[in-house]
Amino acid sequence: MSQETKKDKKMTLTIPPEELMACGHLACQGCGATLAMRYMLKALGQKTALCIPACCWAVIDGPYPYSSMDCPVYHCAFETAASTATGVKAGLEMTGDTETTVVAWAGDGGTFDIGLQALSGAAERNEDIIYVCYDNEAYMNTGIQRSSATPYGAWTTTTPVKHFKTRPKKDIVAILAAHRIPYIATASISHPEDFVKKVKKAKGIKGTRFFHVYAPCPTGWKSRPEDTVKLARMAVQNGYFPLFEIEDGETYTINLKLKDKKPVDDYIRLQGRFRHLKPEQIAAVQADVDARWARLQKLSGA
Amino acid sequence: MSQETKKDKKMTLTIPPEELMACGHLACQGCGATLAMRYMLKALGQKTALCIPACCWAVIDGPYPYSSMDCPVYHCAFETAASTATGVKAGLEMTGDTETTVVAWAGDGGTFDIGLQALSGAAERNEDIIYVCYDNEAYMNTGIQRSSATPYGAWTTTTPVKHFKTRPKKDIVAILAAHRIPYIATASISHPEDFVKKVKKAKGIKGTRFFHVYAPCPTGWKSRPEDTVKLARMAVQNGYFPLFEIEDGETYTINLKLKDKKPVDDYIRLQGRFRHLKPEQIAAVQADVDARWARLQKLSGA
Amino acid sequence: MKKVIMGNHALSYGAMLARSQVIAAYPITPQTQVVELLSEMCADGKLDAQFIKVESEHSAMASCIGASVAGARAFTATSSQGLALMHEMLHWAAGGRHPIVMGNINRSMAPGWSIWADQNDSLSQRDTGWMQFYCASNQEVVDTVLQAFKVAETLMIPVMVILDAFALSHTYEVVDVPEQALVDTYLPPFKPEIRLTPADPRAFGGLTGAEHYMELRYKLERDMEKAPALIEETGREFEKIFGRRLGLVDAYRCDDAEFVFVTSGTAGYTARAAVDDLRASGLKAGNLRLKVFRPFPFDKVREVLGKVKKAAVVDRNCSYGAGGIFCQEVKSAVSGRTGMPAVFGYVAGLGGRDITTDSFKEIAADALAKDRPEEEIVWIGVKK
Amino acid sequence: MKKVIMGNHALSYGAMLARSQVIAAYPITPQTQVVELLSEMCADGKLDAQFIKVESEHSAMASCIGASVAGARAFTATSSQGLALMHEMLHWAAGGRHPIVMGNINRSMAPGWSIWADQNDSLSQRDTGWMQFYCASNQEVVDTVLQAFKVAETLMIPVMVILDAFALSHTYEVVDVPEQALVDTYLPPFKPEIRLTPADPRAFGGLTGAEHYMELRYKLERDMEKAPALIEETGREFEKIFGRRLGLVDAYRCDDAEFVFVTSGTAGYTARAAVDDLRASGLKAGNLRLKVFRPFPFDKVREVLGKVKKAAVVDRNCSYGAGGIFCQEVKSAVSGRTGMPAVFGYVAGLGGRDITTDSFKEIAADALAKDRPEEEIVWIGVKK
Amino acid sequence: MRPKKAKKIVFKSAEEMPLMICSVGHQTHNLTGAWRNIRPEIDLAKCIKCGICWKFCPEPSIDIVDEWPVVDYDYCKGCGICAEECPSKCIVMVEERR
Amino acid sequence: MRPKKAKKIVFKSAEEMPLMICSVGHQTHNLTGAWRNIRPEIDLAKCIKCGICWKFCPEPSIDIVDEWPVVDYDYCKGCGICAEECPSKCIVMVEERR
Amino acid sequence: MVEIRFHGRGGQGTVVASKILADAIAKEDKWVQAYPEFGVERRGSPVVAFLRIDDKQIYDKSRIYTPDHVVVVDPTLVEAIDITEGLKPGGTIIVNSDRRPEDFPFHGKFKVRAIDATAIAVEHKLGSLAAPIVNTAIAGAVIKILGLAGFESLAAAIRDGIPIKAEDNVKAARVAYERA
Amino acid sequence: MVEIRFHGRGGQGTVVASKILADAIAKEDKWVQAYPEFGVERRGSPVVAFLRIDDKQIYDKSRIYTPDHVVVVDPTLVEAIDITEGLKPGGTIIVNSDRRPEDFPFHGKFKVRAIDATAIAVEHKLGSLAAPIVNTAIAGAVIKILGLAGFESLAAAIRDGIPIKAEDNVKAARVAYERA
Ligand SMILES: Cc1ncc(C[n+]2csc(CCOP(=O)(O)OP(=O)(O)O)c2C)c(N)n1
Ligand SMILES: Cc1ncc(C[n+]2csc(CCOP(=O)(O)OP(=O)(O)O)c2C)c(N)n1
Ligand code: SF4
Ligand code: SF4
Ligand code: SF4
Ligand code: SF4
Ligand code: SF4
Ligand code: SF4
Ligand SMILES: [Mg+2]
Ligand SMILES: [Mg+2]
Repeated sequence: MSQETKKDKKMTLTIPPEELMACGHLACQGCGATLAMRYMLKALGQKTALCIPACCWAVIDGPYPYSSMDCPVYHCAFETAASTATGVKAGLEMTGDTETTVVAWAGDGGTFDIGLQALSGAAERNEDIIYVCYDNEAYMNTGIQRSSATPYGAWTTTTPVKHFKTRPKKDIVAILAAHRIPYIATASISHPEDFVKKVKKAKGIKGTRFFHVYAPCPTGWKSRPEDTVKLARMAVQNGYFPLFEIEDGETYTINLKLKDKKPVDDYIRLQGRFRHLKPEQIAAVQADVDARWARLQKLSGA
Repeated sequence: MSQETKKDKKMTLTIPPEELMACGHLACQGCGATLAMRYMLKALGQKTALCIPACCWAVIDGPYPYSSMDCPVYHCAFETAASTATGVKAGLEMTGDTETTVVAWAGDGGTFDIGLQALSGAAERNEDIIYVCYDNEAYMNTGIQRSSATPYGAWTTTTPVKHFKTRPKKDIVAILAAHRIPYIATASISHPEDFVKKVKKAKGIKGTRFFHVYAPCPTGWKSRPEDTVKLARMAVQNGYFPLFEIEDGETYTINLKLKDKKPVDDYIRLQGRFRHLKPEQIAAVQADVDARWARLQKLSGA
Repeated sequence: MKKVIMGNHALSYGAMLARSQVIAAYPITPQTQVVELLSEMCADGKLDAQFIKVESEHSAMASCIGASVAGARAFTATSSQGLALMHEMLHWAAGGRHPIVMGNINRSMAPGWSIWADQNDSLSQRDTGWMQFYCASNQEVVDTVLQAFKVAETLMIPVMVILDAFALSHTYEVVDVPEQALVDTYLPPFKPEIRLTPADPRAFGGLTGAEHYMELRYKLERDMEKAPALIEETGREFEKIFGRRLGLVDAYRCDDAEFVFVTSGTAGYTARAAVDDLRASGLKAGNLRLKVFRPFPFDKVREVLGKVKKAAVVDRNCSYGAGGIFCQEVKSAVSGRTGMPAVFGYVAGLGGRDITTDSFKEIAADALAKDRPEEEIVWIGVKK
Repeated sequence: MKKVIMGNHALSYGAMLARSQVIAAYPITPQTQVVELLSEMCADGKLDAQFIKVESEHSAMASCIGASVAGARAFTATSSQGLALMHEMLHWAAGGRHPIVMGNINRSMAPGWSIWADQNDSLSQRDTGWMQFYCASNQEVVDTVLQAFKVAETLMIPVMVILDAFALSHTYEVVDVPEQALVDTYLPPFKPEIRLTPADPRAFGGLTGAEHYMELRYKLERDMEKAPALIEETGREFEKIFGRRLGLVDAYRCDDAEFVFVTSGTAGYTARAAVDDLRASGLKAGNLRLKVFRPFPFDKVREVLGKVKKAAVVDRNCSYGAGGIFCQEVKSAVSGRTGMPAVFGYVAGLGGRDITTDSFKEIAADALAKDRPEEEIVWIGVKK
Repeated sequence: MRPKKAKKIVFKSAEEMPLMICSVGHQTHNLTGAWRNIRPEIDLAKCIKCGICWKFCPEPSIDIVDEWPVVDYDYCKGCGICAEECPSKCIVMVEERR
Repeated sequence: MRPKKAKKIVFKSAEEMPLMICSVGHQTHNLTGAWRNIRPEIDLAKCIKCGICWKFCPEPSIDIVDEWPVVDYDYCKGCGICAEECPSKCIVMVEERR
Repeated sequence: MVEIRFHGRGGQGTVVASKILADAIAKEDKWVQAYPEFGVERRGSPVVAFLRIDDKQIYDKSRIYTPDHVVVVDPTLVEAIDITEGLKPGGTIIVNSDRRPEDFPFHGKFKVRAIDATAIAVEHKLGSLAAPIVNTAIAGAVIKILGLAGFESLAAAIRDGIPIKAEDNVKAARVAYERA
Repeated sequence: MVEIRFHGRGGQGTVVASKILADAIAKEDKWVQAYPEFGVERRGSPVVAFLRIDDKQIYDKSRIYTPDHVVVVDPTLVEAIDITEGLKPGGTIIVNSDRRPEDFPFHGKFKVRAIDATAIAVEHKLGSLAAPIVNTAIAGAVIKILGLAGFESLAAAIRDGIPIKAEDNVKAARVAYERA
């Protein structure tokens, strides 16, 4: 096709064009968490209120008196994403705004660890909020310390190579499923169309909705910035981070079936945080991934 | 059999005779939580260290400068059963005592709600403690307020009859199972032999072990003190509170199969907290019990 | 309309009459009746509010903060351990300028577990940026909650309304419960200039560098300094409508007094009884009850104590390693000024130990016997 | 052995040399390097301790308490929000008489988020029953951790070792790291009389009625009052072994001073530089740096200030509605005593705003221009 | 089990109290029998020594004396569980007459 | 999206700052292009307009101008994702020469 | 000022009795103050409640140590504890009992009045046989004996304060009022 | 007292450079104080670090506003910000650059010394081509130019402080030391 004819061809846009997250923000080069936010806001639109606890995103948004967002943001305390969002929702309703979607937007540390109790409480009460956990598998904002989302084998500054993390990653999705909330979904920044579709679906549901979003972090994973999307894609395709939904804590739907599930090796090797792993340890990772994938298929009746 | 011949007959004791919990304690008449403690200590023996957060048991043990226990007790802050126990275990080990079993002993509020995060953290790290939650389905020590363990339909002072609790009871066992800890078990004060057997088994396992113990509370349930054991038995037999174990978060074993599962009606009617329930609401309870029982059977491959 | 109610219910009535829109609270002895009655009021439709039955006090305050920034009037209540667990969020509510009103029942801090009265819980929050109003009767509790919302929302600073465990929380007294219509004339709806809404999208509380943080805190301090005058003014306004005066202090027979007790909470009422007895026995005694502790009523305290020879500050609290907290702050307030009395410090009534008229007589005797304080603090009624 | 290390690593070395047995901590800027280095020390076997990587600071302190009551030496470190989240457990550790040592990096409280230095976090804990030691150099940090354990375990009262964010935590300085062997002679193993063990089964902290609670708190206060002498004594002992003196205060050129700054933390060192300049320009200036704030060193402060005409207290903190906290307590300490100076209060350096020698000169100029304080507090370096 | 009827502890002064907030006495000093409204009476003639009453007593205030179940009325609170659970119905709850 | 190159905010005094701690300006004042070590250069000749570079830019600093992908170098941080993901390999990362 | 102490056991409604009385008396424009002893209440365990009455506002918030009168809701307590502790000379002791005043050890030292509130409660089916709820009957006797308020004030207070079985309780109170 | 300010970009090891220098200088029994500007550091974003050196203990803990010297680790910053801000008259500016001192605007006003640390880092394969790590080379040049310490002290400091590729870094430092 010649440049001439191409001139008239439109750009293919597979996700909404609106940008509610502006450039100029303070994320590192190639930050996956930033893409996650960009996609979610495209799906929800401007009538969205964000509650962001301490996490990289508390910095990314930009310092006082600035913001990168086109929607209101409350920067809340580390452990209070869910409880603050609950209050914001109640406050908006009592002042006549029943329309705005209230989103708690937290990292894995703020979700799996210090914010888990507030999240569990909100879920038990089925508060009418969307809770999004962008998972970069460690405390990045404070300089890469282990969280309970840090996977087996990973180096962090508090799990030095000699004492690398040996406990498995906490299964946050299973924990939320046990709360029988109306909607749970996993998502990956490598699959924006799937993410956007599910966020739009969630927007239409009342009650507590939870998203677990995979967001690679070049700084914390010691990976190359350009590999961010690739790593996320690999994790989806090798079953390390499968894409699925759970309705009412019962009904599992796998969004992306894996005909030929790839091995985890290349994925592992691209990340400096795993550099020290010996073959048998990588094999252990593979075994765990396979077991989790099998369990998921069983649950989804596949 | 005549009194004469009977004189020589020994008393049948189906649980260990040692009493590590003494009478004189401050529990109400017919307190189920008290029986739970009595049985657990019979199983663990004197080399046990108890960490008891705020809950009825903080009072039952007796006021300063007294105690009803024959083993050491640390009365800890409400939300810290698991974290205090973790510290006690580490402290004992570092001072040369590797033998003592450290037990976090908390109510449902201290476990399902305000203590959940510390418990989840300990479980994720697989701390070497036994965590026992005696469940009386509300905050009793403060005068019967709802907890996330309060079942659907129940009256409490914060869920008045006009606003009775409509959310289901939080599934704490499923949440712990998601942590893949080595051992989880449910138990009931109506089945001491089963409880003692499982505690002894747990004692032999390293890592985080969790017990969910059903402990009726006449004061909070508005039931007759003499019905405490009966109510617990009914709950086991009608599937409201089935007895089972989970190993490594995977392997489910039902300890008491229910051939003819009883309906929940009589169980409900014996409790003042459910007095207001209409037939269709009781039917809802029945449906939930049946669903949970079915799910459990599925999980246990029965 | 006159009712015989307990102090905890007085708090609930206050919150209801103020038309609280969001309540997020967690139960704790001796506060439970506050939330129980509020639950009922919501269930019965007497109060049109969302009651968030949170899983901890930390979340209770976080939810109140969220509700407040969204523009709703938020209320909660707690005590001791619960208040302590909120500590981080108390700093947050004040620093973020969220005019929440909270009832706190003064209960001593564990360990050992104690459900009985002392002020260490609320006074340990003296540096969090909250205003603190101490009450001495159930009537004062209802009235103070209404004034608290008015003051809080004017200055955008949260207020803690404080009452002693049991001596007030569980004590039934006659209370003239204000008419809703009159309350509505006194307390207008909460309408903050800036709030969290998509209509005016802003980020609240982002990373604040050294070039901005201090000015924001300076603004908080300056607004806090406006409170004393505002409290007196809204107190007079309250009197016009309801016939009961609310102010910074309650000075009883201080005008011609030579010896004055400085007190707070219910002990501040018992002290009045003691003053009458002492006067009967010929001592020109008086009682200065501090109704407001934050902001500290410097001028009032100096004004009253300026006419006195000796003052005995009675603290139902102790800052270990520094002494009674009211005493410390009173001493500081009169420090380096001429014409101020010798200030004697006494710690009494910790962990629910009773403070009786005899306690005050013992204190008076001790203070009158010495011409200047000998120890940092004297402990009253303790088995040494 | 001399090393160039950052303040956070000085804390880690102190904890290591003290042979801490249980560490439970949670990361927070600007404290993270403390736990990172300790993790490595445990991984490399340089330190034989259990490191509990808890899920929150509240749990960190709870785990330290559990470890301590079981008889182990427990250490943790945190900052600002993390310290605030511990608040309930701080009361617990002190009330329960658990001699934990904690490093706290002074960082201002959110909101807005600030990772920069001020003292509001630690000073908001002044009423929790913890001792508070403020450091001005990395050397002082290492040394103070060792003394802290000694003092804490003698009195069974926990100690907070405090350093400014970045100005100390992230600043590399030359530190003479003590020899382990010498440290062992100074600091014996922790062997409490009563501990939690099946060999001596006791219940700790049970429900404590009004007939007992106050006596238990009286004991805490009385033991706290033994600290000043003990700190001086263990400081001299430390000097014998290590050649460096540790004490309650650091009085610089105060003996013949007419004007004295009262300072703490790193500002207390910058003040020394300012004093030299002011002396050079003819003013008889001095600097009283408070090393220990809890227990409050009443006698030392009165002794030093008793010889002075004017004192300017510089607070890197503010108790909103009451003023600078050091100023308040210094005023209280000298209140009603003859021969004490006029005390001027200044708030400076909140949220990481720098405090320079010029700041001190501005303060001196202001104080010297007035013959008595006109406002409760004067704010320095703020764009009003 | 701890000795029954342990003695009450009275501290004459703060000095006498241990530094740690810990128990020095046994809760058995507290005779909870006084709380009782109704008392269990065991008809040993009907007793089959199954041990169930002993097993389910929450205090516990049923002792085994010479292989017979014996209620310790100093502590029995009169909850009625033993009577309810006794398979041979040989325990009756009768109103306290003091 | 917020206007690009928003102006810097300078408060002359505390009075000028709103009482609440809230944003009054846009982060787009911050030209993150300065952080860049390597710059993406798009060879439009090879471009098939799939929109993938635009989709995966984390800033986002690829705009669509007249239906062509255009890098905004004021903000592009040079992460290289666009080049990595471009299916027709028409984006190359070249070293910054300033 | 009149100060009264109540002795009872958890579950008998001792605290409610003092509260109902306060309510009734307040209806006659007096100042009142009613509060329980501040502790852990368990069914069957001894409980204490207090009541202060005055014509002017009551400022003393300390506990009552030397009551003018004592009300014993549960007769078994007479043996268990010293219910006369601190009682002012010439004070009245009102006991819920089927026995005669003379039968009590403290008779003579103090004015003793007995009222079989338990029987009255049972007659009116208040509470269970094992644990009858005697508070309203007691209240009826107390206002009569101590002349604290008119019966109608009490009846009103009961109707406000005790929603369930209000009328039976009023009846019980009246019977006690008459028999006392 | 000597005060030095460093300008660089996140990822270049500017802070490490100041720390290594402090270490080297301390080995010669001087008192030092090194600290980063206290902010959020991102790869590529401008960062600042400070170094104080004195013969006696350094008490001043405030930031450096009027440095004696300035070290520019990343030449692109010369256009981006005013790296001469507060620099004392006659102060030295050491720039990592392949250009000649005269090419810089502030040449003349201040002593300017250029050293192509990037080239040296690349030669020694330190960091990546896109982001070479120049800190040790810079350090080598700085101690030489400002005469802060002997090379061996620096070498020792590098060996203590930079475990990975220690010797390559020492080599890079030496080359810079010599070329400077
Ligand atoms: C109570 C409290 N403790 C600790 C911190 C310090 N802190 C801020 S962000 C953070 C890590 C956040 O990790 P995560 O939630 O995974 O988000 P990320 O930084 O990885 O994006 C920590 C520990 C805090 N702000 N508050
Ligand atoms: C931080 C804190 N909040 C609240 C309380 C008050 N409190 C003490 S026990 C309790 C309820 C305990 O309920 P649960 O854990 O179910 O035990 P139960 O009393 O039912 O035996 C509450 C709310 C407290 N002690 N600490
Ligand atoms: S550290 Fe990771 S998550 Fe945080 S901003 Fe940088 S790349 Fe994004
Ligand atoms: S309230 Fe319930 S759980 Fe608590 S002691 Fe009484 S019976 Fe036992
Ligand atoms: S339960 Fe009945 S039969 Fe069995 S031992 Fe007891 S009294 Fe005897
Ligand atoms: S009545 Fe209850 S307390 Fe008494 S012996 Fe029987 S079971 Fe035990
Ligand atoms: S990704 Fe490549 S082909 Fe697709 S639009 Fe961008 S430049 Fe064109
Ligand atoms: S290099 Fe990265 S930041 Fe720059 S345009 Fe491409 S994707 Fe966006
Ligand atoms: Mg993370
Ligand atoms: Mg419970």
